[in-house]
Amino acid sequence: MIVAALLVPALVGLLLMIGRRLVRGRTAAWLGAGAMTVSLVLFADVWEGRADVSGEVDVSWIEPLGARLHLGVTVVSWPFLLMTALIGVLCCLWLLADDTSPALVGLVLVISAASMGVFSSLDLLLFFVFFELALIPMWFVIAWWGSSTSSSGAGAAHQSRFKNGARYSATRFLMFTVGGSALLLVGIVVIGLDGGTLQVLDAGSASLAAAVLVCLGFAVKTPIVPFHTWLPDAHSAAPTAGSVLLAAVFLKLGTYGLILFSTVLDRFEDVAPYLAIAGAIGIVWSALACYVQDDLKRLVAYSSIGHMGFVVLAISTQSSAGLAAAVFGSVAHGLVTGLLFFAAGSLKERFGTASMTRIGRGLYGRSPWLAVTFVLAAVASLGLPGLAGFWGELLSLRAAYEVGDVLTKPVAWTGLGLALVGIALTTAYFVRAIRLLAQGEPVPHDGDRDLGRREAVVMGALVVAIVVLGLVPALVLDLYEPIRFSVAR
Amino acid sequence: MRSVLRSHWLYVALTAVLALVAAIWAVPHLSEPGWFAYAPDPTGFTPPLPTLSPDLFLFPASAQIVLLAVGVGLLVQIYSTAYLGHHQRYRSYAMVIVLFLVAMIAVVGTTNLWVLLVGWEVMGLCSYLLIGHEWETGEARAGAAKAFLVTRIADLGLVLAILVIGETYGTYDLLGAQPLDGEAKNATAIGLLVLVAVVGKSAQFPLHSWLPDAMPGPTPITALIHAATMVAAGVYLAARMLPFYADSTVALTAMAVIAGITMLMGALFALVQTDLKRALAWSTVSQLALMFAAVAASDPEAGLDHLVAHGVFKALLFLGCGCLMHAVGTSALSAMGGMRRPMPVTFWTMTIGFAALAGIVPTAGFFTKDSVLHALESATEGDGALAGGTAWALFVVALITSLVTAAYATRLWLKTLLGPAPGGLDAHEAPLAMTGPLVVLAVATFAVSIGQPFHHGIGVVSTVIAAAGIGLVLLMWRRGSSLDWAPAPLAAELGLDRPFSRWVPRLTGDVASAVVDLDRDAVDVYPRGGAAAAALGTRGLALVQSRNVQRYATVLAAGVVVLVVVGVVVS
Amino acid sequence: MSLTELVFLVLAVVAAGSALLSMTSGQLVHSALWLVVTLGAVAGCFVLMTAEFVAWVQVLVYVGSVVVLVIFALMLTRQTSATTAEVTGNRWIAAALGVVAAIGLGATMVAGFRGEDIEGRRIGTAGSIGQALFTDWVLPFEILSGVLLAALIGAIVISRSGSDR
Amino acid sequence: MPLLYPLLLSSALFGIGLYGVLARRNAVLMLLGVELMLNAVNLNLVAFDAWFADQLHTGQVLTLFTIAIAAAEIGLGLAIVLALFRALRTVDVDGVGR
Repeated sequence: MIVAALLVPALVGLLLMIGRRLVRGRTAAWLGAGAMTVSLVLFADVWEGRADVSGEVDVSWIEPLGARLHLGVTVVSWPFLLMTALIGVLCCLWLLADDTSPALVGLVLVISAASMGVFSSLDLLLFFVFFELALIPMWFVIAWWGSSTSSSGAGAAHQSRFKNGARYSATRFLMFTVGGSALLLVGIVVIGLDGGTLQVLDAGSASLAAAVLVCLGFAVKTPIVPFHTWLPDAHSAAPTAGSVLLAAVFLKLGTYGLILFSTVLDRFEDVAPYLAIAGAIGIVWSALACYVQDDLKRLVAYSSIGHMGFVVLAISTQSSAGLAAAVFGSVAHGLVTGLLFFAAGSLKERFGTASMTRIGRGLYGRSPWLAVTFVLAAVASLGLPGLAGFWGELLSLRAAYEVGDVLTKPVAWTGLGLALVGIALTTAYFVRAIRLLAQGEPVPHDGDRDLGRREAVVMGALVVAIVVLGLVPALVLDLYEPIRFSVAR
Repeated sequence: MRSVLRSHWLYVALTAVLALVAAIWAVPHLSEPGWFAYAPDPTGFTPPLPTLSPDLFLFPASAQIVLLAVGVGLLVQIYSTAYLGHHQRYRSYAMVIVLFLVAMIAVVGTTNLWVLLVGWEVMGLCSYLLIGHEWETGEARAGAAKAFLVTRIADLGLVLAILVIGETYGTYDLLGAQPLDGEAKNATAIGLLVLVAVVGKSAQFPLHSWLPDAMPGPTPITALIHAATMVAAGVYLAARMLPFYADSTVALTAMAVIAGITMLMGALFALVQTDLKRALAWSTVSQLALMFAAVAASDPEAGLDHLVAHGVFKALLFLGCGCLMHAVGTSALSAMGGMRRPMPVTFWTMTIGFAALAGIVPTAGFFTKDSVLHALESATEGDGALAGGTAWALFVVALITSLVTAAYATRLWLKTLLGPAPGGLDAHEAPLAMTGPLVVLAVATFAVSIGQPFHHGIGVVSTVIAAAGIGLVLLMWRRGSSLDWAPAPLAAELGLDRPFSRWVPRLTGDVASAVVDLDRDAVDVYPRGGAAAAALGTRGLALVQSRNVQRYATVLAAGVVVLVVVGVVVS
Repeated sequence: MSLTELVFLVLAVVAAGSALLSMTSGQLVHSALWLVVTLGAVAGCFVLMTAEFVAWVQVLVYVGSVVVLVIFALMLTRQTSATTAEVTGNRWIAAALGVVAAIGLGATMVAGFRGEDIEGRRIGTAGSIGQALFTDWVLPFEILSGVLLAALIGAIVISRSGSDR
Repeated sequence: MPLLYPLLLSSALFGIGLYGVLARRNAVLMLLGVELMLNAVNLNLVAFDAWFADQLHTGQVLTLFTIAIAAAEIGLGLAIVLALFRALRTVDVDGVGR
């Protein structure tokens, strides 16, 4: 069942890429949405309960290395899988247009399938293979369908050497993440040698080097300050679907990886304090960076760093509340930031720019529903209770307050304090963004038009998901109630 | 037109249904005995993950507040059909009011701390949206942003307080988390954190400046949210949480000090305002401080009684202010005067409101303020958690505040309703939908006083003080004073707003710019350094890759020679 | 010191000296001619080491054909433009490498074979070599013929393909 | 006759040939350098053959083979040089790469 859920989107994606001249964009998008829906339904159906590994598939693969094709859905990965599949469906729906390139749909499908592969891998090498498989198509998505970012980005001088900014950003993204993956691979090798097995359920490593390498690798991916500078460039340059996938799914590869590997690494506790502090600093750092951004997509991208900071802080506590916080925070961030990027993408489609000053004020009056959606997404992102974004942050705070077994009180409470400052600053920059965009004397613009049906469906689905998760957090949290942190053991 | 009208009454009907349901639910609880006293139910000491189960539960005090909220809400909704019905964004406005009422009921009517928090923050969001209802104007935008930021940052205190409660008592349920006798743990921490939250929400010193700045919001909203209910919810929360920190002298003293500073400051600021709405806003700040003083004196019941009474008469005053603004088009005091003849209903109802504010028998304002003063006086005996000295200071400040309150109430009454009408003013009575709620509230101002306790000694003292304040102002007015006092420091509101309006934004902006620069120039050094190193390495390697066969051969030969030499030497 | 040794030393000096001249001469044709002298001297050395058949082959193949071929090639590839220096920039490195290689090899030889003598009993006549070649070495010999054939065809193909264009 | 004489001569020839291969710009002269090195090898083979008094004449037979292969090599090499010259009008080794 898992195999089918992974293969259907992957095969449809490959076929769309091969036969990109044979199908029209709209057909391709429908096909993609269908494939992702199949995958969503299958993953939803495969669930057998939180105590088991659901839908386990275990086939021998590379015997000499001890690597096996071992797939399965655990209590940690299930929410990630459902969120990824949902985002995949919505991305395909978003691409329902005549001018969509079928190859783009194909790439989206392949990326989604590879990411779901990461989430359902129970073999470290297989995890890595999927991890890399998700990376490369993203380069094409950003480089070929992206648009040049504003020149205020990092390395503007370097950028001029490239023909277009999107390719520069894409290459930057690739270099960073591949660098991280290289560290991760070495870490996996060390774990494999140390524990004698690559199976997540059996592996264990007492090596400090493995812990450091793996955490560094995921720190690039997540990203944790100071390895984050690729992210604003890549997110702002990518096309809308690409941004959404990057934010909603790609960053989760990092957080999920951290959760997964923290159960394997015995020396994670030595790294955890640094992770906690880096995550907490990231929350404040990114919030400050957001406060003066003009480009909306860059703002959302930076805000992602902050949310990931909460997740990393939670993971580093290694407590059950931390686990729930990490999973809930990741899933909620996927939905909320997905919505924000869809909204920013709609604005960019209309006005040709994501610059808030050039889009102009008074969107409440110019395109009310779009403005309301944006405000709702912003409010959810700043963690208003009752919306999905809140519970992850709250549980992170709680995990930090409780300190957990791994951290020391000074470290955890420093993280807590920084996180609180970050929440305050997050409110400040989103209020500023709402003030700059939604409110103010409207100046009519040619691009003014309210949500189309496609946009309304995609964003509406996310809004519903955000509100439902916000009002019934038990949907996810019940999975973790009595289970201790080391679920994968 | 008819459909528009119908759609207006649709929202009123919606609110009415909500109010009715809430009333059916709340009224039976009014007569139940007891204050926030319930049997402790200690459960396990690891708090569960948060859930949002409704856990509805009402105490008599909270039932009162539910009724106050839905009652004022319904009146405001009716009032708004006339006041804002023509507005193109009436629909969203009315819906947000309904949402606000639901949130308010959630805050008051639940024992689940998370539901309480959700309601608490949703109220803040509604306040933000409604202050910013006129988002075309810069004032409204700035006021909304400030209100939201200040309250939300203060709300972090509540989040932390809930976390601490969960850690301390092992549950996030207010009933389950009641401390056993004399076993309130972490009392000071919880108390101070709750204090941070309520100081923000109820606009107490030093986070007070957002409330006067919230006045660009529509006046009915000011009446509902920024006078009667939301800001008062801070008092409710402080009273509700009192069992958690009743033992903590630190928390109660901090609350008393804040209340003392705020009540006097608010009253003095109200005395010198030239704008009616802003004056009433400062008056609200001052009155809320009076309620906090009661809570700090360990008599939350008095505080909540005053909350209800204040909610009624302050809503009355703000709605009356809305009628005046409807008539003269501005809220500036200088544009008002001589309202008795053109606007009799507004005149008489507002007079009742001002009387209640000043604390004149037999309005509700008198009785509840009487209870508060009595509570403060009782606390001076020093057998509570509050030290005797602190209580004495607080009591004296409260008496002075009463004097100032009576004075500014009289001044506002004289300036807005009596006095010479400004030239060219063509005031006329507001429509029935607006005057109706005024009458209802005026009646309620008296009705609430039914059954209120009365304390002889304090009652006489406070009546004397109020009479003194009123008499003083009347005397000066008779003598021809313009009543426009504006000593520079008071008019500038002591510059207390400066940190929030200038320093913090500027500091944040500067730090943020620095961060962006650092992000570009400092953090990005290692990838760029890596790229430069790679380029350098490429250039070095390019030297070797000369496309010259002979050079390759030379290198090869040299390599062989070196290898042989090494081999020989090693062997 | 016997006469043989004396002659060998003279031949050795001639061979080494002419080789040096051949590799350093500025004139290309001179280089080829000095090479002839070297090869001839080496052939003389072969004779002195009782390998007369090899010596004749050396004279016939090398001096007779290879050098002629080289001279033809030199004449055919006479460059029209003024040639720059005949030696490349890394000649000092090359010289150093050559010296090191020679000294290294020489030192190894000295270390390994000092005091050994060639007795000169056996004579590598055409007969004895032929005997060896066609009995013990016949298979490599045949393979060698194949190699020569391949080289022949290859040379033809390479030099023809150029003129076709 | 001491064995060392031919061996030292061969070392010297080898060094000189190496120098030629590495230092001469002209491709033909590089080939000549290679020939010198091959001759050095030949000298060694013959010398050791004589020293060992080998019944199979291994050294001398191999020398013959070497000479044959050297002839083939120089033929091919010169053919390449000629083709190169026709294509590029130069036989300078360091000019070929540009």
